Amino acid sequence: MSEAATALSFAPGPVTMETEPVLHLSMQQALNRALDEILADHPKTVIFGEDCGRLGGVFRITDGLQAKHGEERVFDTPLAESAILGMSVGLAMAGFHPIPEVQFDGFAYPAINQIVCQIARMNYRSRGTLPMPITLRVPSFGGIRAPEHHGESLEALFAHVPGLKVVSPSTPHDAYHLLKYAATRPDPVIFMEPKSRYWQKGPVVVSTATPGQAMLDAGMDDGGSLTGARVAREGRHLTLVAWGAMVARCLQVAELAAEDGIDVEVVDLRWLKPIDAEALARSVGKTRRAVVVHEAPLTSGLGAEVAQLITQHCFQTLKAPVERVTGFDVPYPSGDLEDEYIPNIDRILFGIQRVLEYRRG
Amino acid sequence: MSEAATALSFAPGPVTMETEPVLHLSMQQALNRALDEILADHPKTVIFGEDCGRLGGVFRITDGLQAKHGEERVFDTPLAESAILGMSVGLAMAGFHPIPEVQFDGFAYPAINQIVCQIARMNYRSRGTLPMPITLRVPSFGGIRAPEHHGESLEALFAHVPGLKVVSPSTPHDAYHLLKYAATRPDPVIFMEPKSRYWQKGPVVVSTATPGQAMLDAGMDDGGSLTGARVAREGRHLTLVAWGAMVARCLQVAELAAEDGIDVEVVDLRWLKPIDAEALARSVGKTRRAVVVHEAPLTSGLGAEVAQLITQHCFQTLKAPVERVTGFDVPYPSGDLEDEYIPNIDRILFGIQRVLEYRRG
Amino acid sequence: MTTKPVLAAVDEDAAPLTHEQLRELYSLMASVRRLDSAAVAWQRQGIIPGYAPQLGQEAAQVGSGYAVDRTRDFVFPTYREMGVARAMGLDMVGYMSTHKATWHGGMYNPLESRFAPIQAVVAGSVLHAVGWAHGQTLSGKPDGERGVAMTYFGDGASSQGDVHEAMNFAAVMKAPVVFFIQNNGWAISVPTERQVAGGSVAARAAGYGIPSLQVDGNDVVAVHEATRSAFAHCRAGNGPVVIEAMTYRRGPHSTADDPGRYRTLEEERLSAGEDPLERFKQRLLSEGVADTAFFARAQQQAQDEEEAVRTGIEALGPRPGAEMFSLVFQEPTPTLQSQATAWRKESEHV
Amino acid sequence: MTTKPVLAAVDEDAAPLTHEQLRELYSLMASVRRLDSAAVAWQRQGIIPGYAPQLGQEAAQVGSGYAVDRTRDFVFPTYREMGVARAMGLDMVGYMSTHKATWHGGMYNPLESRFAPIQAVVAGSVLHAVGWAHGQTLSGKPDGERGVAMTYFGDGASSQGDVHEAMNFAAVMKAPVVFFIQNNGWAISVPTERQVAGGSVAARAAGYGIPSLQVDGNDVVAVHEATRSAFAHCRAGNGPVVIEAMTYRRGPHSTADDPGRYRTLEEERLSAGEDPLERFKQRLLSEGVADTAFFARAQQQAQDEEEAVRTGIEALGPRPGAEMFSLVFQEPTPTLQSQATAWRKESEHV
Ligand SMILES: Cc1ncc(C[n+]2csc(CCOP(=O)(O)OP(=O)(O)O)c2C)c(N)n1
Ligand SMILES: Cc1ncc(C[n+]2csc(CCOP(=O)(O)OP(=O)(O)O)c2C)c(N)n1
Ligand SMILES: [Mg+2]
Ligand SMILES: [Mg+2]
Repeated sequence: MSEAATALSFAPGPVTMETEPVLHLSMQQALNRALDEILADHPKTVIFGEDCGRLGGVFRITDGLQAKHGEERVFDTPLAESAILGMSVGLAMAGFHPIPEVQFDGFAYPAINQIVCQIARMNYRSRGTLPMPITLRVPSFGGIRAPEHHGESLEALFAHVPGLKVVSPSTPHDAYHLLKYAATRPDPVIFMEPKSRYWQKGPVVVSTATPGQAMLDAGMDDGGSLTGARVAREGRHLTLVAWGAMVARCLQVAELAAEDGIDVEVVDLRWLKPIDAEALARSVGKTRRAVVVHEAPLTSGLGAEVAQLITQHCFQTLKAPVERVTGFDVPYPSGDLEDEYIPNIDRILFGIQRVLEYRRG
Repeated sequence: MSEAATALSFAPGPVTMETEPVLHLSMQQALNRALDEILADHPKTVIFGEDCGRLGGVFRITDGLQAKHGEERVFDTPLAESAILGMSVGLAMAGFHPIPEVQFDGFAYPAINQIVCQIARMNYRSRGTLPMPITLRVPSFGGIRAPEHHGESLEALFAHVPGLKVVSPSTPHDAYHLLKYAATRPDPVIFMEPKSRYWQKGPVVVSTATPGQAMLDAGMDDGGSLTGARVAREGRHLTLVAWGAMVARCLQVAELAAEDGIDVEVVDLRWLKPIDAEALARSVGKTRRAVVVHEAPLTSGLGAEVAQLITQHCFQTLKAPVERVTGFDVPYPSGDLEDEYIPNIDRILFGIQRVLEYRRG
Repeated sequence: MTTKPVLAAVDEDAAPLTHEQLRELYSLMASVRRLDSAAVAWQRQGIIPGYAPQLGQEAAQVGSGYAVDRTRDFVFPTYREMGVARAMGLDMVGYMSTHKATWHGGMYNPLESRFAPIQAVVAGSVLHAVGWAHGQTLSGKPDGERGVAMTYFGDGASSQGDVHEAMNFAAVMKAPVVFFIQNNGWAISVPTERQVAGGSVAARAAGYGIPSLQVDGNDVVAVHEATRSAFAHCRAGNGPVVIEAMTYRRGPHSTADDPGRYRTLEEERLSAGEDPLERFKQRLLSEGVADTAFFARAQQQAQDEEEAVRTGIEALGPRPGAEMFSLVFQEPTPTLQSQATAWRKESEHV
Repeated sequence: MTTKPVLAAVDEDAAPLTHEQLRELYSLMASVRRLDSAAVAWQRQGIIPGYAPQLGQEAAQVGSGYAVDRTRDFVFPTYREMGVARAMGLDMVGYMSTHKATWHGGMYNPLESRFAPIQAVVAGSVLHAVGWAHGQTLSGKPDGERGVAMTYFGDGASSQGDVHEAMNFAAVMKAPVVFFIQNNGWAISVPTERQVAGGSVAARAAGYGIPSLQVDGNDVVAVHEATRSAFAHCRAGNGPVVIEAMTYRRGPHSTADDPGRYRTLEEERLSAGEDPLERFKQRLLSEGVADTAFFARAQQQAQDEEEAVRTGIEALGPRPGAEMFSLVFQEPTPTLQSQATAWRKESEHV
């Protein structure tokens, strides 16, 4: 996977995709548009979940899709997450490509049995005869001052489950292309949408063929444009690794650090399983220092995996142990305390400082 | 926490506890005896689950307890794990100390919603007014050539959940004392029993007061005898970190390595949350090399957390990146392939070799 | 709709409600209505970030909550039971603080209030009620002295597997539980007819051998009497009861919801039926139980109360961040303590 | 016990079973009985590590499995449905390989067999049946051509929340699903009366507006006719049906179980009732459908078949370790590929 390819395809904007139209969309609009195109292009796709149909979902991601594609393709279910995922298994066995939604991250827990024991294993159990082309959309992470269980980060759990793939976009452009890509794969993908980013707009290069897809379809390497991490900002002194809503925050931090002459590279991991270890090695091989940032609690979070992968690949050149700036080992708190819990700019800057000031004794 | 104290209290045998009787028990017997004593000493304790009563559990851990303590204290429930854990919450709110069982690791998944969203959070949600003194016993890990879902390792999942504590004994002695300790704590503990070790016998220093308990009761540090890791074998060249059934395997590996002049230290982590980072730092600070071994899949497994904690504490002295020898990122396979999946002696030896031969470039 | 009592032991000895009790029920409903409408306004004014109104469910909530004996019973709510809380005499600033985003479970003391923390997982607490109730049986108290657990959930929540497991467990163990369903016609945008196969949650009870009552949830007296019978049945050691109060969610699902996307105003008008508060008022007037002066006083009280609660809510500051760490465990862990220390250092440093 | 047909559309047009069909049913039951007893013996002999016998459930399994149309229907078993598999004509070496610990789901092709992989999570596949069945509706086939899903589970499994969610979903969506419960009196050591509140799983169906049949599960013809009616009901677009076949688990839960710990031989004798195989034999004899020569042939065939399956099972070697990696995904990941490479290197090196 070449650096050039990585740089090329996901830096959104007309420079890279001259012939494709560029729209200015929010992530909600980008996801909605992606689903609309998927439904149009793939007749076996069905979308369902709680309030996905008439209401268009509590976040309006499926807005208008039922009216346009009919009640058979886009429908409301009764209120039971285990059933939503369990029925996805049966639909997949019958040849459909289900795109179920759980309304909020915290309500994936009632469905964990079906996700872990069924969706993730059916292909294996059936020796490849019953693939599970299921894309589970999970509005994820915190930051919107919501009630309890509406701000959870389940990536470490999902990434640990054999048989699942896990992805989280950080921009409208990625949201559009990664969803189109995920929903047409033959394996189950957990699609974690950073709900605090639903409404921010950004450029989206829309295309009927998702970039990289053509290469993948031809059995070629896509250079990581769809399947790998993305360098969201180049830098020389230190790498910040993040995903979801933390990418935008890390980019802010990088701007602040630049004022102090610290040139921070920001890697948007995108795929949380499989993790693009090469991209991590490439970045930290250059910067020799890394901080990984996530909203989930520290202990046994995905940051440990990322840190260990970096250490494994860059042990010889690493100037300091990889730092983790994460949520604390506490239940996600109520709105008033949210800003204390989620890694804020200050805490990330402190983490950077610890790494930069680290001295071998 | 002093090294002396750690060495003292959990090296089983008459040397350390001269006045206490030493029995030769299997882990199954040790756990059964512990439960019997807990029921006798703590009138608010109740034990329940599928087949726990008349049958005494499929592993006979609760054998004879219903006959002795009555059907109100030890009872069978209908077949529903979410209900078993959900009713534990209500019993705890009513002042009981529930010790529920899920029959096998893989059947904890249907109860994850109640474990994560309720058991782990009720103390927090209620601002400390509704503690959850629940000890969930989970026969865990693989190695017994059982059907699907009967060989899972859920420690990474549990350890990531704020509000839970997680422990796994590796010897009959520890099983006895750790269960007695866990079951009398005011916080929820997931007690992971290595089912492949149920039938091996070992010395158990039985005592009405669990060692260290008196110190803890008096508000003193117990030196980690109950709450920390245990050095299962002292060594100078490299530290193997393990828990559950992998401890015995690592001790075997250490004997083999010793034949080649490699002196391996084996640390039995015991508590998987909170992790005894000091004990890890102490050991690897000395040996300067570490391999962590677990049965769970590699990616986002607890090995990543352990490796990152070691790297964080010992970065300056570490001679090689911490290695992980673990299960693969595949669903736990059927009996015939079990030995290929679980870290075997060869794979652990290869891991040791990689660390010992690591050269800075 | 009629109340269909199929209980083994209906509480026939119970005296009819006195005039004073009827007036108290009305006053409670009036308070609840006022506080509920106020909370919606507070959200618009930016005083609280969100709220889930119970408009139209006053009779179901007050009528049932009024049957609870706070010396021994325990209530397990979801997130829309403000009227139950008020009927049980909770500290309403403590209750409302959850909507201020002060603390997820609310700031009231659940143990003293006999009202479990507010619960955002639908059907999340139904099993807790079963465990708590079984604890009453295990505690060895005589039948008459044991507490009863009452769990509140909605038509939507009834689809969750936990509800089935709870009913089965309760029936097998003969646990003293009242399953109180408020069938308010909607689960966010999904109407009952596409949610509850067979049309009635109460009808499910028979399959477990549990007696059930389907009651007009907009008639506070009917609700109260049904609940009282259910409690008597439970206290007599006869096991659980299911009550389904048929009512209507007159407002949006929450202040973030836009019902216009899934139902018309005309549909609302037709389905909502009579306003439970107005209906009860007319009855009290026509039966001579209360006069206009009483209603004016009740209104004034409700208003005073609302103002007091608003003052309390406005005065609520954020909780100290240290509570994030200190309230996780009864016995804190070293890891968490060092995280708390690092947090304190970094926040003070800024 | 009597069959209580409460279906909206009983399959009245269906012709009664011919003599040949009756004899085929018997042959199937005899084969199943023989293979089942053999598997227990194989476990004792160390040929397979474990097995879950279906002794006594032959009528329930063969009678229902015989109603499946393999050109369009699909069956979702749990782990004790060997008799259904045999009645549906599965490759029995492939089926039995799960008990040899060759591959968890079995080595047969589930798609071609129309028999989903063996399932160790009780109630795990009940929802899959609902999804698959809803897929039939979505596929837009005319009523008569759409497939029916049949899901098998036990009295114990009926306590799981997923069963409730499945029945509710199926009824709301009118999905063509037959919920086939084998109520064999036990879930490991727990008898039905402490498992199934109300005493009957079929009785639960009414709560969802689903028609149900409780049938004598030891009468193969009754089971078959009930199943056939249920399929006709589903095919006609009338939605799901619940069938509860009342039978008895005559053997241990599995070869690792010791029923002596929770029931006496006397209790077994009293509760098990008549042996379904012997009972059917007597009926065929008395009705002149089959003679002793037929039974001798059936026995011989069963024996030959058993030997062939044993030979196949004994010949089954372990699967290549590489399958652990290659069968996880349709599109393998780089991480997994490098793990496979490392595994290969290390195992070859040894
Ligand atoms: C397990 C779970 N899934 C989804 C949600 C999101 N959600 C919140 S309220 C609601 C509808 C609940 O409807 P109902 O039970 O009828 O209660 P009502 O809102 O009418 O009081 C949903 C889907 C949730 N809170 N919990
Ligand atoms: C979800 C789940 N919990 C627990 C188990 C362990 N277990 C295996 S079989 C069984 C009893 C099942 O009883 P029933 O459903 O009546 O089926 P039967 O064994 O009688 O065929 C139990 C508890 C399991 N397999 N799955
Ligand atoms: Mg509702
Ligand atoms: Mg059974």
